[in-house]
Order: sequence, then structure tokens, then C-alpha cells
Amino acid sequence: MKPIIHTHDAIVVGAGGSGLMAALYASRGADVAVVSKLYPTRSHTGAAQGGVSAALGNNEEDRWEWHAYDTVKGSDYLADQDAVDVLCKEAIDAVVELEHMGLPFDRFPNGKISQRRFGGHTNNDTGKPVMRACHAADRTGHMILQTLYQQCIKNEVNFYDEYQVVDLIRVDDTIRGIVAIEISNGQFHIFHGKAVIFATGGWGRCWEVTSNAHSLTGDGAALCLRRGIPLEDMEFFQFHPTGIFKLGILITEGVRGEGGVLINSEGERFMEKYAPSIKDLASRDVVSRAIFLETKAGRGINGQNYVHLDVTPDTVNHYFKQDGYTDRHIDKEYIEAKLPDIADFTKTYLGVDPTVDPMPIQPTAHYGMGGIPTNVDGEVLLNNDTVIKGLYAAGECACVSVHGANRLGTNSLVDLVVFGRRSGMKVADYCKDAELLPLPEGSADEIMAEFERIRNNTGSVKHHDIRKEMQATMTENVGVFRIQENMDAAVVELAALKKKYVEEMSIDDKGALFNTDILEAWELGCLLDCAEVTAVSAANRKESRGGHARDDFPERDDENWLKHTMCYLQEDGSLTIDYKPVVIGRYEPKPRVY
Amino acid sequence: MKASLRVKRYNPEGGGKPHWGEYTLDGVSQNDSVLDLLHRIKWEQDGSLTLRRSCAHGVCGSDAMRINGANALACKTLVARLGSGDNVKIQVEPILGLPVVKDLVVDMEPFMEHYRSVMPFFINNDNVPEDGRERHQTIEDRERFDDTTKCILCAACTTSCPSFWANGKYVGPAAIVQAHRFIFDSRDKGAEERLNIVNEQFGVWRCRTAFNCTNACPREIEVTKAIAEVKMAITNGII
Amino acid sequence: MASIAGLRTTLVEGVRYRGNIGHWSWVAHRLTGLGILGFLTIHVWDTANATFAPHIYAWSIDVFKHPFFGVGEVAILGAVLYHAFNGLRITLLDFKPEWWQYQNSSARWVWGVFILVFAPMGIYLLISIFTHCADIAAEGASCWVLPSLADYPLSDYRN
Amino acid sequence: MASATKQVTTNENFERYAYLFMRLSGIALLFLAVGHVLIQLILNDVHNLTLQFVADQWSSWGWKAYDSLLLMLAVPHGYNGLRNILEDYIHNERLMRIISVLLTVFVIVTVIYSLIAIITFDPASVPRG
Ligand SMILES: Cc1cc2nc3c(=O)[nH]c(=O)nc-3n(C[C@H](O)[C@H](O)[C@H](O)COP(=O)(O)OP(=O)(O)OC[C@H]3O[C@@H](n4cnc5c(N)ncnc54)[C@H](O)[C@@H]3O)c2cc1C
Ligand code: HEM
Ligand code: SF4
Ligand code: F3S
Ligand code: FES
Repeated sequence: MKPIIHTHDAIVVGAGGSGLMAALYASRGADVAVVSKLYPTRSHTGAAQGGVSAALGNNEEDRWEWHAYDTVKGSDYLADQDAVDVLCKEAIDAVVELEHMGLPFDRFPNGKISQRRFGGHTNNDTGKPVMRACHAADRTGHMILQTLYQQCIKNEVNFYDEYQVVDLIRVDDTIRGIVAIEISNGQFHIFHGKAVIFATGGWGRCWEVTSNAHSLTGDGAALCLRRGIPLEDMEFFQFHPTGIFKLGILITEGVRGEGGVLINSEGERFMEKYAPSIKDLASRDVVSRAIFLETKAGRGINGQNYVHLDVTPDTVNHYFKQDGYTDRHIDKEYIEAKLPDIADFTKTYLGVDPTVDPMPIQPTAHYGMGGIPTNVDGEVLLNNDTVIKGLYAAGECACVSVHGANRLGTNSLVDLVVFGRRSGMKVADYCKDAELLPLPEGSADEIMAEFERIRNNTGSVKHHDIRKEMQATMTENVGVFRIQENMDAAVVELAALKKKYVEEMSIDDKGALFNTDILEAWELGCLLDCAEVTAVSAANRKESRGGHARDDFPERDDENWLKHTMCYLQEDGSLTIDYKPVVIGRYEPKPRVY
Repeated sequence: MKASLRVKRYNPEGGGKPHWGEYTLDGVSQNDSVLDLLHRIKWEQDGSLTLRRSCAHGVCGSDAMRINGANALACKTLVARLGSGDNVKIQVEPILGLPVVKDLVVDMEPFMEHYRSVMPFFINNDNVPEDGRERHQTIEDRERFDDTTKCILCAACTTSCPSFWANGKYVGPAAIVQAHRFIFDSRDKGAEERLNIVNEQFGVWRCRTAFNCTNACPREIEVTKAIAEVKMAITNGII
Repeated sequence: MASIAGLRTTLVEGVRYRGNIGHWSWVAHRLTGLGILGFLTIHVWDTANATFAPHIYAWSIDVFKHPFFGVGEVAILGAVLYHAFNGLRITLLDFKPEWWQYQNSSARWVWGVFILVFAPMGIYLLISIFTHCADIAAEGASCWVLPSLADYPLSDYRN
Repeated sequence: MASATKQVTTNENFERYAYLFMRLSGIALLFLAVGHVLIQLILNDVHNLTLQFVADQWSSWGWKAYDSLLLMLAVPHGYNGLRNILEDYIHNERLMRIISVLLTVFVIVTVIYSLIAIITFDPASVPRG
């Protein structure tokens, strides 16, 4: 079967918040195709709950500079501060623009967009949590995704739904397009264009317990890596403190924003010890580590590795009083109105009504701070300072870097809209002048051969077995706390798994129609690549910073490690590491206390 | 405990006919979802079993299927809800009224076409406020359409509707829910156009108030209520 | 690809679908509506005969006294009662969207009230079929024999 | 700020009024049809029904009016219902249009024919027996 060729100015890969935002803006000046393996509204942006931050100051004083400082501090000073300034300044416009597109934000009594408190977001003068997270109940991501998709329909953007992108066509230092499989019938397609924007989301499925969808397998990052693009800061992966025990389903930080507290087996609000001033609303890496330490010290509920997240009105009001909030008081109805979906999840999956009983939670693999390196216009970097023409990335798969070593809650959605928009505009601009470079002969041959290989490989191992082993080793060795020996073991084991993947794996479904067996097998390859880069980058960084916490190097080491990791895949399959300096601006690194 | 699953299989490639696949799983827990069980079949027994899924917790709308006779999301249907005892019997089929592509996967295009037909996007060409900030909306006005913003386009409602089974031209409850979301948004200016679309022959009037949609909706949207509100808006000329 | 909805889907899968009670109310409403309509059509045209061909009308009245039609009449009574009560329920739910939460309970109420009203009447009518047949048998005839139109000369029925 | 309602005008179309007619006529039929059935079947045993009985009833203009109204509502209600059902299952638009026209003609003929029967019925023509 010969691949079918389509030509568009720009090709957006992925239809989550970032992909749709980019498509919307790019389509104002160029002919855009959005190619996505899921129907757009099924992208994982739809799972985002808590909110999108912007210093609107709708209810109390707030400034974008405060937002920027919080972001930099949250990043453990690894974020590039010029990019952070862009993020926080443009967040205000971007959020207002979403409202103009019809996004149904919750409202304050004065009719303005409602905002709530969120981890790490503070009033810089008082150090107290500030109301910065704009939200639509606890389904903010869902509303962003729906709104953007709706606007794309309105603007008649071209969608290729359920087409899985499996290769990037790069010729020297130019990009010519991508190769995709039409999932429903197995047909290969080549999308020939002037520009490609990757917006494929995260790779949380490298770990066992994760808040990420089954579809988040790091395809975009892996494809870039395989075509010679480095991956930046991959060792920094965020473990969200409050995932439902064993399932990993996320319980938004908004629960704590509304007053919820973490309680150990002794009934103690343990965050008071770890972050005396903002307690349960400390930034995520801090809280996850605290939970880990509590359970390790035997203070997990029933001796197991989980603690309770308690948002029952009695508990919450008790601590409000203790914290001196005289004006705050909540009741059952308030919780139900503000956190309806959370209540639905815990009732469905745990049989727990959060207004009556506490929820069992544990840290869950959540968000990749690293990814495909870009500048503030979404242009992908070939190395520390050269841009590769025609290639862009935005959203979770990209690393601008605004999140550094640890992302603040709500800052991902901001990232999607701000940098999705910027890259969209940049692409529209680029396509105006750029010429369509010819498609090389046989652009799809290599990947088609790879699929034939997977299809026909004989062996006794199923992709699921390899996936389970990878997840086990990543959880065990490259999790919340890390030590050298374990990370090294993970690197070795991942290499062995990759070998197994090539040599011993076989699939059951040999057909062409909607073959999810072969696609899952191929996705596993992407996961293995992302896992390996993560493990290698982690083993290399000999300090603790943000999401990368080491027992053997417990301190942050600005002298040696205030730099970004850039990991390259070499021709021979080995990974090499280089570094990129961090852009420091107004905020000099200092110790991080909450 | 054990679970015995009967899954409707169909692979037209090579002229296959629809048939039941029978699978037994050991070590099943009350808290497993049907998606977990289908995954186990796919990963441990037969990799060719085909279904859609993504988020695994009921927010993406990928895995609507007919479980023990009624539409539901596989990832949100726990074994505990389907039976107790040490051998739970579970029957899984694709949703009705859309062409089956393979096994549990149906062609969503007719459904999406209806969705797109109701102008499911915000319309307001007035100038934005002078300060460049957001339009205002009262809490009550926002509440008015809250329920219908929850829709994840899973198609469980439309494919449970006897009117849709009978005639695929019926725009279907999901599209009406989407229209409702905008019609009752105080900021939106496209209400009349949308009302006219669902006022057509195969619009809201095809709804026979059977309530299958409401019962099937995994987001617990009050679907029939929304449809009735649209009917009344047309009838009374007031929204 | 177009949707594959149609009569077959409804007939085969509509019965297999495990909807809630509202689903079965819909099925019953549709069937009773059709049933009544069938009867009504015959009934209307037949009744017009009272004016235009009274002898045929008189004959048909006697035909309808056959136990077969007697049972049919019981069914029609049931159909009208159910269809009427459920029709009211549907109308209220359409006109009062906010009452949607009573969908299940109202459907159960409709079935309950229907049975309460229909059962005694149905039994009464069934008994009267028996007594009718018994009366005729006492006269030495049989209620199972259909009258012949030839026995109904027009002159007997029009002045 | 209080929430305000908006006035809207929408296209006139047949389906919308047909829908309304089904519901409103249904409510009227709730009394007319159920009443009719109860009177015919229960209050007057079917087995006592004769032409004479009809003559007695239609000697009153009140009953003539009752039955006419019932006729004019029930027949269109029933046939519109039938049209709805057929429209569900018959997807050929031309065929369906033809059927609709036939049904309409049939409804009109039936109603007019029966109305004439009711109105022109002369109780005196029935021999007292
Ligand atoms: C449970 C949860 C809650 C969260 N809550 C918040 C929050 O409250 N606030 C916040 O700021 N952030 C939150 N986040 C983080 C944030 O939601 C995500 O980081 C963000 O949505 C990622 O968006 P994206 O556009 O990059 O990718 P996604 O939305 O993940 O979309 C990826 C897209 O890429 C497509 N794709 C992937 N691979 C391929 C391929 N090979 N070919 C074609 N298409 C492909 C997919 O189909 C999909 O359309 C949350 C995350 C999770 C998991
Ligand atoms: C006695 C009181 C009656 C009431 C309250 C009533 C009410 C209704 C209502 C509200 C509907 C609309 C259903 C819908 O669109 O989903 C309907 C449909 C229907 N009615 Fe009636 N009706 C009554 C009597 C009759 C009679 C006497 C007939 C027969 C002539 C009849 C035949 C039908 C038919 C065929 C349908 C279509 C059913 C369907 O669409 O599934 N009804 N009725
Ligand atoms: S209304 Fe409910 S059932 Fe229907 S598509 Fe939306 S979420 Fe699914
Ligand atoms: S099931 Fe169908 S008939 Fe109406 S109430 Fe729901 S759309
Ligand atoms: S997998 Fe997302 S809804 Fe079930």
C-alpha cells in the first residue's frame, strides 16, 4: 500500500489544549491540518481539573510579577526567567481571550471570573496563598479543550482525527512533514508541509501509578529524539501528591485550595512540619516528598503507603480557625458545588463521599517538566542556540522552560494557551514567506518497514509484559526519591527491555483495520525512549532540585547544577548529555522555603 | 472472584462475521472496572480485541459501550455494580446505531456530523468590554447552562435513544445538549439560529421523552430536561 | 458512512436494550397507540354505517359480540387507559422540564394506576362475555357463530 | 445583577405544531376518549349495544357534538402518530412524502365522511322495535 500524500502549510500534531490553540492561531494566516490519534475532545487536557492561573486580581490584589516569582521559586530556580515573564504577563490576556471565546468560567458575585487558591501561588508581600487560579468548577481543562475545539470548528480548521503520527520527515536541518497511520484502516499518510508543530502531551505512562491517560506515551518527544532533536530536563518529572490510592486518578490541588488538609495515621496535619507557612499548599514536589517520608516512617494509614486528604467541613473549618482565617467557613453544599467531579470520582471508584469521609491518596506520576526544547515562540532548538526551521513544539511535550525543576499547579494550562498561541502565530508568520520544500522519495519507507517488522516479529513476549517491567523499574528507581545505584540499575534494565522489545516481542493482531495492538506496541517503543532519557538524565544530575530528589545528594547545588540537561540520541543508539545555561532575571536563586 | 465476559467480536477484514467471544478472568476484584477487565483480556489473552479508551476515569468519553444491555463507560462501570458472588457475568457490545468498524469500535462520524450541525461554538460579535477584560456574567446566569457544559461527547446518550435507532437523521440528544449549552448562555448571541436548527423536522421533535439518554449519560447530565427546555424555548419563545 | 439505524435495529436491539422503565413505557405507548388506531379506524368507518347503511351497522354490532371481539375490546380498553395515562405523563414531562427527576417514579405510577383502573373493568368485561355466551346458550344458540349479513335486510333497519 | 430571560422568535414549521397538537389533543382525548370508552364498554354493556342505542344517543345534539369533537381530534392524533412512526422507519424521503399525502387525504376523507354521518343521522329513520 502506497502512502497517501496531503499538503498543508502547517501540520499540528496533537489536539490537546496546546495543539488546538496553536491550530487556531496558525489557521488565521495559514492552511492548517490537525492530526491527532484521539478525537480532539478526548485529549488529556480534558482531565485537568483545578484551574488556569492568571494574575487577574479579581478578588484581591495580585500582580503578574508575583506570579512570575512564584513560578521561578516553584521551579527551584531552574526555569528560564525571560520565558517565565512571557508566561505570566501573557497569561492575563490569554485567559481573558478564552473567556471571549465563550469559556464558561465560574464567576464571583461581581460577575468577574472566579479565582481560587492553589499550591505555591502567593501574595509576595504577605506570603499567604493568593486567589489566582481561574476555574470552571473542577473541570477547567475540559472547558478549555471544548472551547478551543468549538472555535476550531467555527474557523473550519482541517482535522484528521484518529490518525497516529509515527514519524517526522527531516532532511538535514529542515522539516518536510510527518508520516501518520489512519487508525481505522491502517493506511499510511504523508502530511507534507512547511511547518510541523508537536503538541503530543506527556509520557506519564512510563510509571505504574499515574494520573495520565493510557494514550500519554510520549510519542512526540520520542519522534523528535529519534530525528536528532535533544530532549531537555527529562529527569524532572512531577509526582502529584494527591492521586487516588492505587488508581492514580488525580484529586486536584483545588481540594486543598478550598481548605482540604493532609492527615497521617496519627491524625496529624503533617504538612505543618514540612512547610510551616503555607502548609498543605506548598509546592507539589515538597508535598509529595512529605507524604513519602510520612509513609516511610510508618505513619501511612493502616501502615500502608497512603495518607488521607480530608475536605470534610468539620475538619476544614477546624483548621481554618486554627490558621486564623476568621472569614472562611465551608459547608457540604459548598464542596459539592466547587468540586463536583472530584466527588463523582471518589464515589465511583472508592465509594467515598468526600464531604463525609477523607480520601486515601498517594503521590502519582503526573507531569513532565522537560521535553522538546523550544524558545518562547515555540521554535524547536537543535542544540543550545540554533533553531531548526519549520519545527515547533508546545504544551507538555515542549520545554520552554517555564517549569524548571517543578511545575506549579495551574501553570500547565497557562503554558498551553500562552505558548500554544505564540507558536501558532509564529507558524502563521513563518508560512507566509517560507517555501514548501520538496518531499524526499520514500519518506515513509523506514517507518513502514518498522511497522512490518513489529507485525511479523516472532517471539514469546507481549508488549504489555515489557511495559509492566518498564513501569516497575521506573517506579522503583526513578520515582519520588532517587539514589545513584537505583537509577543506574534502571538504565541497565531499560536497555535490556529495549533489546527485548526488538528481539522477542510479538503481537496478536496482524490486521490492518483499527489495529490497536500494533499501535500499543509502537507506543511502548516511545515510552521506552522517554524512560531511558529520563533515567539517564536523572542518574547524571548529582543534586536535588524540584522534582528530582536524591537521598545521596539531598541539597540543591547551584554552583555545579544550575543548568539544563540536554540529552541527545546518537546514531549508534547511545545517549549523550550536554548542558544549557539557565536564564536568570530578576530573581537570584535562594533557598526555597514554604 | 471470577468474571465471565461475553464480548461481541467483529472483524470485517477477511470476511469475518459478528460473534461472541467468551473469556474467563480469575482474581477479579469488586473495584475493577470493565475497562480493566477488557484490558486484561487484550493484554493477557487476545491482543486483537479492539476498543477505544484513553483517560480511564470517565472524562474523555472514549469507551462508551453496551454493558449488560445498557450504555455506559467501561472505565466507570465497576464490577461491583454488575453483580456479586464469585462469578460475575458481564456482556459487552458496541453502542447501537453507528456502523461497527471492528469489535467494540464504531464509526463516530455520523455522530460528530450531528454535533457539528448545531453550531456548537460561542457566537458573540459585539465588541469586548472597553477595559479589554472579560465579559461579566452573574452566578445565576452561569448556573443556567452549567449542566450541559459537562458533556464529553461519548455518544452514550444518542446511541441509547430509540428515536436514533429508528432513524439516524435524528440529531440526537448529545447534539441537543451541546446546543443547549450555548442557547442558555447569557453571553451568546446565536440562540435563534441554533433553535431554528433543532426546530427542524429531525430536531428536538423527534425526542419521544423515553429517558434512555438521561439514564445512560455517564456525566449525569439531565439530558431529557435539557431537551425539554429547548422544546419549551421554541414553543414559548422565551429563553 | 451513514448511520445504520432502522427498523431492524429497533425491533431486534430495542428489545435487547436494558433501558430503565421509561424505555418500556415508550414501547408500550407506541404499541398501544397503534392498537387504538387500528381499532379506531374500523370503528369510525363502521359507525358511519349507522347513517348510510344501518343494516350493515346492525350486523357488525352483532359480529362484535363474538367472544373474539369481546376479548379484543378488553385489550382496547387497556390500551386506551395506558396510552392516556402515559400520554399525560409525557406531556407533563415535556412541558415541565424541571420535573424530569420524577421520570422513573411517574412511569411506575402510570403502570400502577393503569393496573388498578384496568383490572376490575377488564375482569368485569371478561365475565360479561361469559354471561353473554351463557345467555345465548340458554336460548339454544351459540355465541361462537358469526351472524350472516343476509339475515339483516335493510328494510328492518330503516323506516 | 439578576438573571434575565430573552425573547426569541423561531421559524414556524409543521413539525413543531404537530408536536404541540399531539400533546394538547392528547389531554383533550384523555377526557373524550377515555370517557367514550368507559360509557360504551362499562356503563352500557357492549352486549346490549344496538342500533337503537345509537339512535337514542344521537338524538341529542350534545352527544353529536361530543362524538364529532372526539372524531376530529382522535383521527388526526392517531394518524399523525402513525406518520411519526412511519417516518422513524421509512428513510426514503420520496416514499415518505407520498405516504404523508395519502395519510392526510385519508384523514380528511375519514373525518368528513364520519362528520356527515353523525350530523345527518336521523334518529327518526330507525324503526322502533
Ligand atoms: C489529571 C490531570 C489534571 C491536571 N490538572 C491541571 C490543572 O488543574 N492545571 C494545569 O495547569 N494543568 C493540569 N494538568 C496538566 C495539564 O492538563 C497537561 O499537562 C496538559 O493538558 C497537556 O496538554 P497538551 O496539549 O500538551 O497535551 P494533551 O492534552 O495530552 O494532548 C495530547 C494530544 O496529542 C495527541 N497525540 C499524542 N500522540 C500522538 C501521535 N503519535 N499522533 C497523533 N497525535 C498524537 C493526542 O491525541 C492528543 O490530542 C493536569 C494533568 C492531569 C493528567
Ligand atoms: C386518550 C388519550 C390520549 C392521550 C393522552 C394521548 C397522548 C399521546 C401523546 C402525548 C402522544 C405523543 C407521543 C410522542 O410523540 O412521543 C401520543 C402518540 C400517539 N397516540 Fe395518543 N393519546 C391519546 C389517545 C390516542 C388515541 C385515541 C389514539 C388512536 C387513534 C392514539 C394514537 C396515538 C399514536 C399512534 C401515537 C404515536 C405513538 C408514537 O409516536 O410512538 N392516541 N399520544
Ligand atoms: S450528554 Fe452525556 S451521554 Fe451524551 S454525549 Fe454528552 S456526556 Fe455522553
Ligand atoms: S432517549 Fe431519546 S427519545 Fe428523547 S428523552 Fe432521550 S432523546
Ligand atoms: S477511557 Fe476516558 S471515558 Fe473511559
